[in-house]
Formats: sequence, C-alpha cells, structure tokens
Amino acid sequence: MPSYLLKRLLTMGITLIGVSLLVFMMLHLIPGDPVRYILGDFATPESIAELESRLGLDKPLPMQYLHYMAGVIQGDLGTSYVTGYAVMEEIANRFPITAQLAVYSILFGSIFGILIGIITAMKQNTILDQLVMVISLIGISAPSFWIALFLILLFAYHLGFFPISGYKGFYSLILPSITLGLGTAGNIARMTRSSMLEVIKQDYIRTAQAKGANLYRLIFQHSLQNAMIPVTTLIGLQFGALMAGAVVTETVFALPGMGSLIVSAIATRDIPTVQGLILFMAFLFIVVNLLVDLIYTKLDPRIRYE
Amino acid sequence: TPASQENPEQGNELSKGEIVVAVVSEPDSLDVHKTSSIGEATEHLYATLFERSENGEIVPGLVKDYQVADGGKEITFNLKENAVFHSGKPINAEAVKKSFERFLEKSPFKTNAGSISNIEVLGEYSFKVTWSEPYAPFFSNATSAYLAPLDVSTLDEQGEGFDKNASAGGQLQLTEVKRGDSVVYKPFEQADWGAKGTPGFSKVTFRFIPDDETRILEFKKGSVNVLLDVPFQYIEELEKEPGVELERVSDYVMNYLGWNNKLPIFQDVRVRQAIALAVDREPIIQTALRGAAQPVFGPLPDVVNGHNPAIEEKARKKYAQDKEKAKQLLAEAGWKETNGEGIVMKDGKPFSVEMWVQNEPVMQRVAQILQHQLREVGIDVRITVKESAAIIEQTPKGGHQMILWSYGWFDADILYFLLFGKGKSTRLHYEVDELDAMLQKGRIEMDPDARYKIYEEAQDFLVEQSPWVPLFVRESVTATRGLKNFKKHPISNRIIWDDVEVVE
Amino acid sequence: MLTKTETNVQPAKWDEMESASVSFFGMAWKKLRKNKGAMIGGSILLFFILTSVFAPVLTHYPVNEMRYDETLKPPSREHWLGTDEFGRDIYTRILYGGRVSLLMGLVAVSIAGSVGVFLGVIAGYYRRLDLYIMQLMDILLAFPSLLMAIAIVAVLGVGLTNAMIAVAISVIPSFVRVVRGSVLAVREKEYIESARALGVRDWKIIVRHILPNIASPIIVLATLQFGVSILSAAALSFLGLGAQPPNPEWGALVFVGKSFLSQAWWMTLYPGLAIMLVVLGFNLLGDGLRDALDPRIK
Amino acid sequence: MAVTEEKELLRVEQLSINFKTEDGGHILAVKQLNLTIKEGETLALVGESGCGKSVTSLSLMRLIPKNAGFTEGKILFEGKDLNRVSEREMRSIRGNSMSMIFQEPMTSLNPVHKIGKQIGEVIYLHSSLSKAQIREKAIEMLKKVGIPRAEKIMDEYPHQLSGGMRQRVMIAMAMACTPKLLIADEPTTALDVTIQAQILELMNELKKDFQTAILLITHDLGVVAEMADRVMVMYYGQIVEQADVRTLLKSPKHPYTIGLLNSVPDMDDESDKPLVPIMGNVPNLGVIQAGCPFYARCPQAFQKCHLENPPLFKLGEQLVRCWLYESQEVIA
Amino acid sequence: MTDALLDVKELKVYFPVGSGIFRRHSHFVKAVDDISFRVQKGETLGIVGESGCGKSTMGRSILRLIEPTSGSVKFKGHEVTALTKSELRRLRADIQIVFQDPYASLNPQLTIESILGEALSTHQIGNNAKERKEMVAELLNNVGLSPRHAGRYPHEFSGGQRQRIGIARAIAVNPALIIADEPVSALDVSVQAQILNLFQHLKKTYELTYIFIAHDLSVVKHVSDRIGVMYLGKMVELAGKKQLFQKPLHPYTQALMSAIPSLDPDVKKERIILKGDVPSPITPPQGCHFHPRCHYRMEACEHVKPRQIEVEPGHFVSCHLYDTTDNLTEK
Ligand SMILES: Nc1ncnc2c1ncn2[C@@H]1O[C@H](COP(=O)(O)OP(=O)(O)OP(=O)(O)O)[C@@H](O)[C@H]1O
Ligand SMILES: Nc1ncnc2c1ncn2[C@@H]1O[C@H](COP(=O)(O)OP(=O)(O)OP(=O)(O)O)[C@@H](O)[C@H]1O
Ligand SMILES: [Mg+2]
Ligand SMILES: [Mg+2]
Repeated sequence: MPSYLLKRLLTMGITLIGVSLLVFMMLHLIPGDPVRYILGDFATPESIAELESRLGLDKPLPMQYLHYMAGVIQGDLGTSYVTGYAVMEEIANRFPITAQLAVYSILFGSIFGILIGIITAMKQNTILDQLVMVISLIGISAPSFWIALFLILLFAYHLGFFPISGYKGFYSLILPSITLGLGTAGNIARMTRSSMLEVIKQDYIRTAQAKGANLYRLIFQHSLQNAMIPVTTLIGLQFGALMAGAVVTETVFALPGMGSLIVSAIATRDIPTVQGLILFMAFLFIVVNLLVDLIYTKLDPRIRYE
Repeated sequence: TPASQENPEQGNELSKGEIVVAVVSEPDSLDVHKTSSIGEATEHLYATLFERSENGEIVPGLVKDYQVADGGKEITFNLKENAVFHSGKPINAEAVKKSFERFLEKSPFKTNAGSISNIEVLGEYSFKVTWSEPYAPFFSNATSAYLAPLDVSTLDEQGEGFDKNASAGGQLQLTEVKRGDSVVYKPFEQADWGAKGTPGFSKVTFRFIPDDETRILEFKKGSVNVLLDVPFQYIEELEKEPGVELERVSDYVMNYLGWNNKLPIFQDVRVRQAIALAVDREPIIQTALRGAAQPVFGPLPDVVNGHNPAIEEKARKKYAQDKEKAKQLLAEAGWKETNGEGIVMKDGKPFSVEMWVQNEPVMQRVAQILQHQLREVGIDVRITVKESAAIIEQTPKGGHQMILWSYGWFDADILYFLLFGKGKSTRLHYEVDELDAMLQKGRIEMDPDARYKIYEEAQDFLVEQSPWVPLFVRESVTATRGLKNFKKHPISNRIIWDDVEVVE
Repeated sequence: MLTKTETNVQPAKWDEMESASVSFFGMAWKKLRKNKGAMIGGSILLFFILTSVFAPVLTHYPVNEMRYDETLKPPSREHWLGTDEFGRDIYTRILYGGRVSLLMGLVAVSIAGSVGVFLGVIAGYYRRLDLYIMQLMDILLAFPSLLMAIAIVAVLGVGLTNAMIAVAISVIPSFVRVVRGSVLAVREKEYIESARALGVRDWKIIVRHILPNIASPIIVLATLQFGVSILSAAALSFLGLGAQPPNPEWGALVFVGKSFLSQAWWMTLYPGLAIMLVVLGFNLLGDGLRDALDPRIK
Repeated sequence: MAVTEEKELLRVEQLSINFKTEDGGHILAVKQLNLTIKEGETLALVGESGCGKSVTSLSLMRLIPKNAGFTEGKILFEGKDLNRVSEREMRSIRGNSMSMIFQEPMTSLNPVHKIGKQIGEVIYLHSSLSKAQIREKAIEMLKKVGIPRAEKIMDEYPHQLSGGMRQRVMIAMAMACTPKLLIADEPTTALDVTIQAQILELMNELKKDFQTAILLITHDLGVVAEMADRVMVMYYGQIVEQADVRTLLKSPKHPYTIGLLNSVPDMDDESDKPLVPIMGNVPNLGVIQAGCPFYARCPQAFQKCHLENPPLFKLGEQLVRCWLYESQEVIA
Repeated sequence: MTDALLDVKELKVYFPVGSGIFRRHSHFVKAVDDISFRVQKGETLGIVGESGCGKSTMGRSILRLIEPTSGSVKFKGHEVTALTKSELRRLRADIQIVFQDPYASLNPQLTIESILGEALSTHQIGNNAKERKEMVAELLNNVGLSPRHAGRYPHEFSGGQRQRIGIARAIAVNPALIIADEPVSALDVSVQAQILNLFQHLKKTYELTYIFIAHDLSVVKHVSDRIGVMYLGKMVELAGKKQLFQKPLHPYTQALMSAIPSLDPDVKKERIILKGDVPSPITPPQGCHFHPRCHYRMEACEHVKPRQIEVEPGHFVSCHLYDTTDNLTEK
C-alpha cells in the first residue's frame, strides 16, 4: 500500500508537470500579449520592453517555465500580472467558494442520483421508472445556464427563497449547487440504475435469496455496495466536469469562485493566475480521483493496491 | 446557522443608508498606479488635481491655481490647504510629489503626464513640475484619477499593498474589499461634499455581477439600488417600473468602424467614402441600442475638448446614408461588376473583408447591421469575434482588415496618440505626414484657442479623407431606486455623490 | 446427416437452421426497434436532421434578413416562434441553426472519435505505449474540459471551427478510455489469439477483428458524446467563444436571446428547447443502443 | 402432514415453467414434470445443457423472477404447496428447511462481504441467536465442511479462497440450518477432479450426519453413479427416463440415455473402442414441435415419433418416455 | 530415436506479477517451469492437469503466442524461439491451435466463410476467391458441417458446431501439428463425443500430430498415445498411455486416477482423496511442488526439487520415490 501511494504520487507529479507544460504552452500560444493588454492603448515600445523585463517575459520560454516551476515547487504560484495579488492568495480567497459549490453539488447529485437510481432499478420497466429516467435525462440534456436562469427566476426572484446572486453563505449556494448538481444527479442516477440492474443479475444475489433474505436486505446488504463501484468512478470524474461547469454557474450567480476568476484571467491574459488556477484544479481533480481509488478498496476488497 | 442569521426573505435587504451599486466587472486593482482601467468602483476613492465642470471646462480640484512658465515647460501648482487623505494625513506638496514619483515609476500610463523631468517642492502646498517639452493635454489628463495623488505613506517597504490599506483623497473611503464579489466604501466626511457639506448615505457597496440578467433581477428585486449601464433592451421595461428613476447621460466613448488603411483596397479615398456612405446610423441606434445612443459623424464627440459643431454638421451632410452614391463611388474606384451574390468585384476579386468585433452582445449586434448595410452596396463582410486582448495585440501589427472598435478620451490629443499619430495609429494605420504635423503642433500649443483651431483643421482633413466611420456615442443609462438627487456628471459620467440621499 | 426422412411431413431438423442469416448488427437493429426510448430518441433526431436539411423548404424567410419593423414579435401565425431583435424569424433560425449545431456535434465527435480510437487501439493493443498514452490522457482529463475548450479557443481564435476542435479535444480522453478498455477485453478473446496463431498481421487483426468488435461501445459512446459536444459547443457560444453572429447556432441563439429574456422569452426558450430535445434524443438513442448492442443480453 | 407413503419430503406435480422471450413469445422450459424425493434420499437430475435442470431447481425455491416467467403445477414440500404460500413464509423456508448450492462457487459468493458475515447471515435470518453465538455456529459449520483455519477464514473475503474452499463455504452456508432438502445444482462442475472427489465425499458425509435429502443436478454420469439413489434423465424440459441408479446405468431404456452412456469415454474400459456419440445438437427450446423432441437425433426413430410426443411408459420401476415401449403401461 | 517433430527442452514461462512504471518484479507466476518432452510425428500427446497448472501456457508458448522466458522449442529441427517475425508467420501454417471456448474463439462479426477464408488467404492457399470458396466448402464438409452454412455468423451455431468450425480453421492451413487446448471441456457429453471422434477422424485423414490438452483424464486417455501429467508448472509424469494407466508412478497421477468417478455404481474403488487445494503458482511450495498434498511425503520432498527420471523406457517421473541415486530412505 505505501509503495502504491508512492507510485500514485509520482504519476500525479508527472500529470501535474504535464498539465503545467500544457497550460504554459497554451498561454504563450494565445494571441494577445499580456504586456500589450496591461499597457492598453498607451503602450510605447519602451514601456513594452520595460514591462516585459519586469515580468520576466523577455527571457526564453524554457527559462520562464523553469523559473515558474521552481516557484511552484516552493509553493509560490507567482503574482498576477493584472491585479498584483499573489496567485496563492487569490486561490485561497476563491477556493472555499468553488470547493463548497463542488461539494454541495456532488452531495446533491449523489444523494438524489443514487436514490433515483435505486428506485428506478427496483421498478424497472414500469411507468415510474421511465418517467423518472426521462426527467433525469432532461437534467443532463438541458444547458446549465438555462437551468440557472430558470431557478433564479422562480426560486430567487419570484418566490424570494434564495438570494439571486453573490456569496452570502450557505444559503446563496443552494441554487448554484442545484444548477451544477442536476446534470450530475442525472448521470449518477443512470449509472446507479444500470449498475444495480447488473448486480441484481449476479449469482450472489440469487445466493442471498436462497438464504431467505428479503428485498430490503437484497438491496442494502447485497447489491448497493457492489453497485457503487462504477458509480464512485463516475463521481470522481464528475468532479472534473463540475469544476468546468463552475465557470458558467459562477458567472451567472456572480459568485467569487475560481471559475469566474479563470474566465476573466484568460480574457486579461493574466498568465500566472490562469496557470496557477488550472494547476490547482488539476491537482484537486487528481487528489479527488486518488481518494476515489482509495474508497474503492473499501467498497471492493478484491482491489488491492500493491 | 446561516439560515437563522439571514432570513432569506430579508437576506437581500439593505442596511440603513446603504447604497448598493451593481457593476459589471471588477477593477484589476484599486491602485491607480497599477491598473489599466479605472471604473466607477475605483474612481471615487480619489480626488483629482483638476476637475471638469458640467459644461466641460477644466476647473480646480485639489489644485487651487497654477502658473505656466518657460513656454509651457514649467508649471507651478498651488494646492488647496485643507485637503486630507483618508488616513488623516494632509494632501500637501510633498505627498503629491511622492505620489507622482510612484506614478512615473509604476504606471503603464505614465506617458499621460507628458515627459516630466523634475518635480520640486516649493512650499508646504506649492510645487513645480518641469517638462522636457510642453505638454498641452496635461490639464485635461489631470482630471482623471490616473494622475490623482494617493497616500504613499500607508504603503509597505516595497511600496505595495495599496489595496489592503487604501488611502487617497476621494469622497469614498475604502472599508472592505471582497475579491471577486464587492468593494465596500463609507463616505469620507473630510472630503469636499459641496454645498450641503455632509454625505446623505452611510455606506456604498459596489457589487460585481457579470451577467446582465442577474444584475437586472437583483435591481428589480431591490437588493441593488443603483444599476449602472442598464442594458439597452431593459430601458423600456425599467421606465415603466414604479419607483425607478433613470438617469441618462451621454457617454464619452466613441464607437467607430475602422479598417487597416495600409491595405491596398482601402488606399482609394472613394472606397473609404463609399463605406461611410453605406452606413445608416439610425437602425444601428434604434435596433442594436434601442435608441440609447447619439449618432456621431465627425471625429470627436461633443464631450471631448476640441469637438467642433461645424465639423460635425459638415460630416453629417457629407455622409448621410446614400447607397447609390456609395455604389457610384465604388464603381469609379474600379469596383464595377458584381458577382452572382451581388458583391462588387475588381480584377475578378470580390470585395470581401473580415471584420473583427469584440465579444460583447451590443457590438455584435451593431456588427450584424453593418454587415447587412455594407452588403447592400456590394461589400461582403465576414464577422469574426475576438477577445479584446487578441485585438489589442494584433491590430498594431496590422493583422486585421476591418474592426469595430471604440475610444474614450476627453482630449483631442487622442487623435494623435492613439488614432493618427506617426507610429501610433495602432488600429487604423492611417499615417499621413500632413495630418501628423498638425496633430504634433496641437500637443505643444498651450493656448487653448490656437490649439482648437489646429484640431479643427485636422478634423476637416479627416472628414474629407474618411479613414474610418465614426458611428455613435452611447447613452449611459443608470437606474436608481430609493435615492434622492442622484446625478451623473454629463461629461465624465461619474456619479456625483454630493447631494445623493437614501430615502428610507 | 440423418437418414430417416422418408415421411412426407418434413420434420424439424435440429442441426439445420432454416432462418435467414443475420449478422450481429442485424440482430442489434431488431432489438433496437423494440426499444421504445431508442425509437423516440431516434425519431427526435431524425426530425431535427430532416428539418435542418429541408430548412429552405420549410420556411420562406431568409435566415439573416433583418426587418426592423418586425423586431421582438411574439409567436404568431406569421412567425411561429416569434422574431428576434432584428426581426428575424426564430423558427427559421432554429431550422438553419440545426445544421450548424448538428454538424458541430458530428465534426467534434468524428474528430474525437477517430483520434480517440486510434490512440485507444494503440494503447490497448501495443501495451508498450499504453503507459505513455494513458499518462497523456490523464493530463488531458485533469484539465477541466470546458476550461480546456476555452483555452484552445483562446489559442486558435474564436469561431465555429475552432470551437469544434476544442470540444473534440476535450472529448478525446473519454474515447481513449473506452476504446482502450474494450480493446483490452477483446484482445484476450480467443479469436484474436487464433488470428495471431494463423499468422495474420497486426494491422489486419486490428482492422478485421478488433475494430468491428469494439464498435458497439464506440457507437454508444459516440451517441452520448454527441449530446455532450452539442452542450459544450452551446456553452462555448454562451461564453461568446463559439459560433459568430449572425450564425444561428443554437447555443448562440440562446445566448443572444437571454439578454431579451424579460421581453422576448421566445428568443431563448425555443432554441434552448431545441438543444435539450436533441441532446435528449441522443441520450435516449445511446441508452437504447447500449442495450441493443450489449452482447450479453442475448 | 399429508398421508403419503414412506416419508415423502417433496412432491412435484405437473410442473410447467414458462418464460417470456424478447419477441413476446414463450418458451416452455419445463413441461409437466413430476418428481418425488423421500427423506434422506439422493435424487439425481441429469441432462444436457439447457434442458431445464436449473430452472426446475429454482422453481422449487420459488426463485424464478416473476417478470421473466411463471410456473404451474403443485410443489408440495412437507405437505405445503409452495406455489401457494406467502412470500414471507417462503423466505422462512429458503435457507432453512430447503437450501441450495450452485454451480459457480466463484460468483455465488458476494465479493464484498467477509465469509463470516455471509455464513452468519443465513443463521441470523433463521434463528434468534446472539451475534457471538452466530459466529460460533458459523465457525463450527466451517470446521464441519473441513476448512482448516476456520476462525481466520471467517474474516477473509471470497477472492482470497480457492474454488474448492468457496464451494465448501457454500455448502457450510446451505447446511447451517440443517435443511431437510439440499438442492445442489452442478456443485462440482467447475472444480478439478481431485477437488470434486473431496466435495462429493463431504456431501456424502453430511448427508449421513444430517439425514438430508439431496436433489443433485448434474450432467456427469460418473457423479450420478457415485452419489445418487435414484436418477431422472431430462431432455428438452421433460423427464425421459427415471429409475434407480443401478438400473439406469446398467440397463438404460431410452435411446437418449443409451446414447449418453455411449458418449462417455470410460476410464475403466481397457479396450480402445471408439465412442458412439449422439448425432446432432441439443434442440433449441424456442422451437415448438409436435413429435418426440429426440426424434431428429434418435437412431431408432420411426414415423410415429415425429408426429406425437410419447407419454411416460412404465417398465417395472423404470419410467421411459419412448414409443419403443408403447406396449407398456402409460403413467403420465 | 528418429528426429522428433517437436522437441521441447527446459521450457520456462514466467509471468511478472503486478506491473508498473518501476518494472522491477520480485514475484513471478512460474506458469511453466522447466518442462521437456518430445512429440513424434503422427502421435497424440495428451496433457492433463488441474486448472491453472500451466497447460494452456505451455501450449501457447510453443507457438510463441506467449513468449517463452527461456528454454528451447525445436520444430522439425528449427529453433522456434529464434525465429524472426516473418519466419514465425510462416511457421504458423505448420502448427495450429484449437481453443477451449467455442463461443470466444470465433469472431462474432465475421461469417464462417470469411473466418475460414482468412486462414487460407493469410498463407496464400488457393489462387483466387472462387477457389478458396470451394476449399471452404470442402473444409466444412470434412468437419461435418453443411457448406450451405458458410454464409452464417457464429452466433447461429451451437457450441459443438462452433468447435467444428474452429477445427476447420486449424486444418485449413495444412498444419503438421495441432495443439488442442481443452477442445471439448465446454461441450455437453453427447457433443463432446462427436468432437472427439472428429479429431480421430481428421488425424487419419490429414496425418496430423496432436498435443491434446484436457483436464479430464478419461478424455485424454481416449485420444492419446502418450500422456503427460502436469502439476503446478511441472511435468510430473510422462509415459505411454498403457504404461501410465497400468502403472501410475507419481502419487499425484495415482490420486488423479482414483478421483475420477466410475460409471459403474457397483465398482467402489479405493479412493485417494487429496488434502487441500492446488497452491498458488506465485508461491509454490519448496522442494517438490506436490509435497503438501502428498501421502508419501518424505523429508527430502520439502527441500529438494525432484529430477525427471526415466524409470523404464519412455516412462518419466519426477518424484523422489523413484530416485535411486540419492540415498533417501524409501517409505
Ligand atoms: N430468465 C429466463 N428467461 C428466459 N428463458 C430462460 C430464463 N432462464 C432460463 N431460461 C431458459 O430455460 C431453459 C432451461 O434453462 P436451465 O438453466 O434450466 O438449463 P440447465 O439444464 O440448467 O442447463 P445448464 O446445464 O447449462 O445449466 C434454457 O433454454 C434457457 O434458455
Ligand atoms: N498473461 C498472464 N499473466 C499472468 N499470469 C498468467 C497469465 N496467463 C496465465 N497466467 C497464470 O499462469 C498459470 C497457468 O495458467 P494456464 O492458463 O496455463 O493454466 P491451465 O492449466 O491452462 O488452466 P485451465 O485448466 O484453467 O485452463 C495460472 O496460475 C495463471 O493464473
Ligand atoms: Mg444449470
Ligand atoms: Mg487452459
């Protein structure tokens, strides 16, 4: 196990380096020079040169990359070109909101998705099954900005249950979390359903029946844990989708999270911020999926990481 | 629990005397020496050296009076004597000098102060600035917050950290910055509050809400009481809303249709004029902006120093839409035959150009109408949406063909330093010796009348040559509710806080 | 094989099947036809494909013609789904927009599919390269997909083609994963081994034996990714990075319509519905295909 | 208990099992099957793949999914008609007085639960013992089926055990509540011969100890010879021959049984004579036909065979479903 | 002794356990561990052994479907392990393999005709499509199927019929040696007999040599001339059929034979019930692999690997009981 973890950490490092290289290359390929952007209409060749050297953009790319990575290893993600804030500080500011958003929507999506999945699997091929599955498909199929607008109009504007936008604690994250979690719920429901149906066909369920177990036991004692194995993978992968989805949701709900920051940072060519954020998100994604793999060993004792 | 602290029903209610302003985007930084754009959320933090009166004259701000010497190369400024920073420290010559030095060291916009060679403190409230050559736009530029003094003494050893400990001389004093969410101010009692002398509110929050609909809904619901830049399609709706006041002032940003004048197809003045004649500003304003804009035909809109009504009138006559004439001019320029789709051709090649537009709904709508109008005279326009960062980088290199762009500056010097100066014509690439000479002269002419005369000549030249098509100046519409005496400056568009009162 | 058939009543012979020969996909099609969801999904898709193909016949308005006296008209007899801010007919624009959105999905899925299948087959079949390819995919996967698309669009420039490429790239890892997994499973099948035992060359094994047998998961995934691609493309358009005006791509229509939500709900409702229905169609079809093509459900 | 001859445990009358097919049709997987098992007896059910053996055994436990098929006929277990009792009552019979082991020891245990928990569950469900008592009982059962290190195995997962061990666990589970009837559906097919020998021996021992009746389902005639008291041969959902084990193996009557015996290479036969296989293939249940289902493969078939399905004819204690024995008494 | 058709010497196939970026393996599954034997032209060598003892691995490594770890395989005098890729492809017309699972061994997407046609065209047998079509028809006839079925797909056939197709594919390229890896294990008894007879029939018709792998001793006995018994990667006994059955030497062989139930209910034979299970090939027991289950276990068995001894001509056994050279006390 420890050697497995070590190996995972190593590949995680490789993945992060890969991600950092990719972002770095992309950002330097993007048309739109940060210096020009900062200096705007008043740029003169001298001021451009001066700012370039101040930001270290005059050095050859590999040097810039190495310099950046040297910082990263020491926990320094650099300083925003545009705002002058340390990127770490920006992330520290924004991360809690995106993290809460992600966690709430994963929770929302998983709880609803799994429940729906179980119920529909039990009622396979009934009207209820088909109805619920179509509804959850709609959850997957509808564009998220559309759902967001609908939720705001109904629950925040007309009914006034929630604030429309901005971050004012847990309450203000409910609608965004639902927006984000709806697609997740649909995906998880479908996966749970098919996974449950798969498990129910297994020989060991027949064994349990032959022992005299009732339906409740069959579902909760004998099927659920087995059925959760593929669902867990999906939840891990959904986490990545949520981070990306946060971009749109945070924009619509005016939440000061990482998603909205990254959009504006790309627009302003704030290279350190974009780099730092993407690297951080990739890191989170990898960590979450590592956790998922560890949860696996709890769900499925056959899986042993050596 | 959060739920009990904030009854959701009342969660959005404003506290007593609070004003919440909804703003589209967050400023990069509150520090004017660092930012590349100053908006409503930042500018009220600062008191400027000069101010602009409501009819456009430059009047004293922090500067009481000044004396020009050495043909404009030396100016001695005398400060008002009782102004203080938010930190309580006096705004004296020494402080202004320090701030200036930091500005000259850090700001990307330092060229806007001209080529300052020396600043000398003459007394507690008096200092002398020396330029290596005269710089006429200085006074006009000094009405902007870029040149406003800030309190250098609150900064750390590296001269940083203004955002955390902001201190300047404006009417609003910073209380809190929530990155990505809002900036909170309280009124600064010691600032100049005009005739009334005291602020009529206790707190101002600028909330950053990028999404239009969300912003409108917040306003309609009452959790925001000042809605800046009302999207045009909502004007009619808000007009009908009871209790809502709309304040409409003309914006100073001019939108224009430009092109890369270095390209062969735009070399012929007849082609350039034909394009100008093909454009009808009316549907653009009515459809894309729902009527909330003023058409502009001449090079400078009326809020800019150097605007000339006669020129405007002349241009209006000359370039009122005339499709036939446009076609005729094109034909004269050799664009005679048309291809199967009705596009004019020359040497077997159709007149087809790419137009760059920013990623903003209004401008995209304008672009579509322009595309439509140009097509009617036989010019094919393909619209390409580009991020502004990309446009800013690529246009100086001449990577573009047509561009839908804008500028906003109060001084006619803009014609030189951004639009048509030699080596400065980054968007239009229209560099003609004759024009350049005129604009150079305008920069150093310290006598206002003589200066405007020069600009009249230059504008006349531009109208004739038509290297671009000025389009319109938007109206800046602000919706308010529950406020008394809310006003915006007719030229600079700033909110005038002096008399604003929150009605409880 | 047997001898006693002298009677005039022809007995059933167990070792000879008289039914016509049906291929695997033939059977799948039979099963698919009985799947209600798949048929509904398929019909929705067919409907949108046909309407977009025959758009010029189904409407007499030109897509991009502006009529300033007809702006923001609610649905009526002349304009079934209302008009937009330029007086353009929404119904017409949705018809034509279908061409763009469906094509966009098609191109994105085709690109991602071909690259994904290629890499997946290489990774699954030539195990030496597996580690490297999967590491690369991990990198892509760790990169939030929409952000990846935004970044790619930023590099390549805003526009439909680039949006398609961006969406495609963000979809590649899921193809590689699925294909690789299927190749690994099929590779162990004895018929692959017997082809190797016969001396059949690698590329032939891949083309003749592996690809047809992993077609089912690829088809299912492609169908589902079709929906995902259309949604991502719409999200890109929503962020202003996708289709260019006046292109009536559905996401762009919703995006524009959104600014007129309170005065002209039809501008955003109908294109949004179109997106939802098409994605729903793909999902229903994909689910149905999954059942029909699943070799375990005999 | 009903008044029946000599301690009859299970009596199945006219059992028919019907499956819905995907295209809306029906498959008659089992046709009017009669069967009795006496207490302590081992009845073997032999037949080729797909002939309906497993389905029959599942229907005794009422474990055929309702949506997939339905059963007709009477299943009298200790006098109760199992097709009539409530689901609740049925559950109290399953694993308790009637239990079952399956062919695939690899997949019949839940991979995510520990062995102890899986054995414990059946005890928990049918007794009111405390946790500690349950554990004790489970360990005792494991020891009884010859598992060394029983205490340790309790806390292991199925994947950590070999096939033979898992089958022992399955048997321990089935025997935990000392059932009256053990249904063993091909319990050794997936195992190696040396392991099979172990398991068969174990089953014989347990049978002696617990006086359990066994319904042994298999396709291996060797296993039948080893274990069974009586044998029923199934073909195409029907019983085609029934006799005590010695009669059946020594003097089979039905051409199918004869063919089956001729197909098996005999270890003890020193001569190198070639095998005599049955021609053709096992028929597909979906095809409905009027005559004897074995007709097409039968070397002795004549015209009547393909026109009419024969009833069971009685030759002494032996029952045969074949027109060759038409002159004998008809019983079904 | 004449030159054998196949001469396997000290063949070893080890699989690394677990894999990763470090590629440093301390554990191996020794699936085939030092096996030597010869196969003469025209004979059938039967291989029996319990599940997982390495039978399939051995069969596949002869064809280099699995690369042997070490050892030598000589076919018709050529060293198979040294062949280049293209030489190997040519060899594959000479050695063919038939698999256990009739459902997995035919590509479900191809018709029978194209499955068989591929075998022919790969080795340029038949000059054109028409000729190949005729050859396919003939092949189907020879394995007892109707040529009318050539256009059908595998799922339309029963298990026995599929196995016939698999055999047809193997004989299509006129091989000298066929390795049959449990070809009848998945079939019903009645069908199994058909296939066994088919094997016998084809052997005569095509003058084939077989290595016939099975776990069922009675089946192996029926088809083989000589039989090798494997246990945990080792060949523990190898002898002519008569020799082996009349006088099984290795305790494992003895146990195996006694474990097979007799068809005669009256024969109650003396049964040797082995204790325990086959140990994992990752951690095989020290010394003789069989010693933990052996009734004749001696001190030496726990430490010393037994050598292969030719107890009488053509009868090889690896057991300390028969090793007269070391001075071990006999039981
Ligand atoms: N759930 C089901 N739905 C439809 N048909 C079924 C179902 N279960 C079994 N059958 C059919 O019933 C028939 C009898 O199956 P059964 O499993 O009893 O055979 P078996 O004799 O046990 O064969 P094997 O030796 O392969 O286990 C088969 O033809 C099978 O296709
Ligand atoms: N590719 C592989 N990687 C790792 N281990 C393998 C591999 N193939 C086979 N083994 C192991 O090698 C051993 C021998 O396997 P092999 O398939 O040769 O046995 P077998 O005698 O054919 O068994 P069976 O009767 O089940 O077919 C087994 O323990 C198996 O787990
Ligand atoms: Mg069965
Ligand atoms: Mg094998």
